[in-house]
Amino acid sequence: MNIRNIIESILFAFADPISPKDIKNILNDDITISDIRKEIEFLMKEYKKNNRGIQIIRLDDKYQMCTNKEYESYIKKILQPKKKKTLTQAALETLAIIAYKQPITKVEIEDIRGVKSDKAINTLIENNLIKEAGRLDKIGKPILYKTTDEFLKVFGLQSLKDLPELESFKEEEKEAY
Amino acid sequence: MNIRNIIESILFAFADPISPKDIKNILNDDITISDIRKEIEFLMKEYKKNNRGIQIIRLDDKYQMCTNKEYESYIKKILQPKKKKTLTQAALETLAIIAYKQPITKVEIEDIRGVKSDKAINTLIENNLIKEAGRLDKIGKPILYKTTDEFLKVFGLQSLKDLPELESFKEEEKEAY
Amino acid sequence: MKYNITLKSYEGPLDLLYDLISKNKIDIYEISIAEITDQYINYIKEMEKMDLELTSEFIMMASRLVQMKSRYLLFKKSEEDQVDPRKELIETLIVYKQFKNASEFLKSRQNEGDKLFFRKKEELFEEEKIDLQNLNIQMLSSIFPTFIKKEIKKESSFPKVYKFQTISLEEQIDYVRFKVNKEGKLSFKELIKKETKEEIIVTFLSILELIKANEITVNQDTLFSDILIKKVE
Repeated sequence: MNIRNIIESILFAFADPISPKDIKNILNDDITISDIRKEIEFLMKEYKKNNRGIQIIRLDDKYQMCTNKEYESYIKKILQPKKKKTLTQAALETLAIIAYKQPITKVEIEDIRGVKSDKAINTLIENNLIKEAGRLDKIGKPILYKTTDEFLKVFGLQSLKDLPELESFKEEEKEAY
Repeated sequence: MNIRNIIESILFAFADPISPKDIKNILNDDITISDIRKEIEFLMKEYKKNNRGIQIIRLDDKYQMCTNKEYESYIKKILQPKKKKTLTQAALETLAIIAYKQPITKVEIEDIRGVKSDKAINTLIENNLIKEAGRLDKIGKPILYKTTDEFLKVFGLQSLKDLPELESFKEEEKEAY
Repeated sequence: MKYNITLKSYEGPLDLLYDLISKNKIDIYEISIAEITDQYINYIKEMEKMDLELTSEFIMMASRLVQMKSRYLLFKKSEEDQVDPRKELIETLIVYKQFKNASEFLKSRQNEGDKLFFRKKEELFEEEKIDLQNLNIQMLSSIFPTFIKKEIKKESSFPKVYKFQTISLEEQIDYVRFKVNKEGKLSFKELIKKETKEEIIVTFLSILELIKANEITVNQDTLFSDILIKKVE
């Protein structure tokens, strides 16, 4: 086991920007924050030197693993962007989840949807349908989202209590497994 | 630009199992499918050799990038633990039959188990462990079932060939596991 | 032979038979049809008493066993062209046992995949100028595939600890504007809810902004007395 490799796997799995401080909390080790930073910078350089398909970028004091920008044209081919004039299915799904489960973090939304939802969340914020509702006190201090008054207006609701009951479904879960 | 690095970035971004054939379509290049496979196998070995935080696993004829399982204990701290799936004995029996005898119809499964297996089959489909594999060309056109990539992933298998010989289960060795 | 099995539920008649055989440590090939039939029938009688679900499959197997038992009485091993009446059952049981063992193998590995963590797929889409006109609430409540509904019904899995965001100036301006429009006039104190230092400062700044925008006027009788806010008509 090697700290650098563990950090690499954390960056990969976390997928969002993460600070050396948060990584230290995960490692729970004698390693200092500045050593963690050094390890990440080492990885960054190594990826860059070999022009690897993956790169690590720095955002403020956080780090994130992402694809190498140079290969963007290929990536776009697999993840085909869709153009839409109304809210996409993705944005609507995300909005529905926030409406019913607010306040809720991005990670929770993504766990339900099974895909990264940054873009959908940004669209909803830009259109003033959702907003931040504080932060959760855990690693990464994730932002909580809730719907706005504008949301109520657009959907013709007086309050969140007016949201329709979710169509009931059979509770077969006990037998399901 | 280097094909291997582009493949690495595709594996990273795609995030689902992807076949060398699909990668070829993206690359749109003169490279052959078997060369793509070689490049991926090279990357696999390289990650493994250095015990990196990331690894590439093979699922049948597809590949997917994921974390090194050695670092599970760290990753668990940041990501929500996966919902433990505990399949019932009925579902496990049905799954074992499908795994070894695929493609297979419901009636054939029920002949082996001696009981109705609709519920077990549904559970397995809901959990994406089996799927339809066409229909048998006989009266009633019964559905054939086979296992999915997710099945391989959940049970830590590279391909169906990794399943122990069915013959080996003839022995009275329940304690072996 | 005495048997003593705790009344558990079986997946089916084969599961029960298999269990009876292994409990008695009998070689499948040497099943005593008479014994196993008695035990089987005793067992399903117990099941009936205990109100356990007794499906038609269990009952069918019972009659199959009884039939086999009577045929076995007439069966003579010496006569070569006679097929052992047990043969079919034995073969079925052997196949079943193989898969049952295979299912034990799968069971031992069913959390193998949990050790690996995968990334979630990125979602790429471009939205042009969005028209919010055609949205309605049915679109939201109907959008959930069943699995999402299940998720939503469940309680959120970790306790929520909130750190409340500081009140933003924009929000507070909206709030003051809303109150003034509604009441026509009101006092500063009526705008303060939690009486935190932060709230008071932000509210005061909001008032300054609204004065600047010529939306309200303010009056204060004496120093440190309450401020009266009026809407500019």
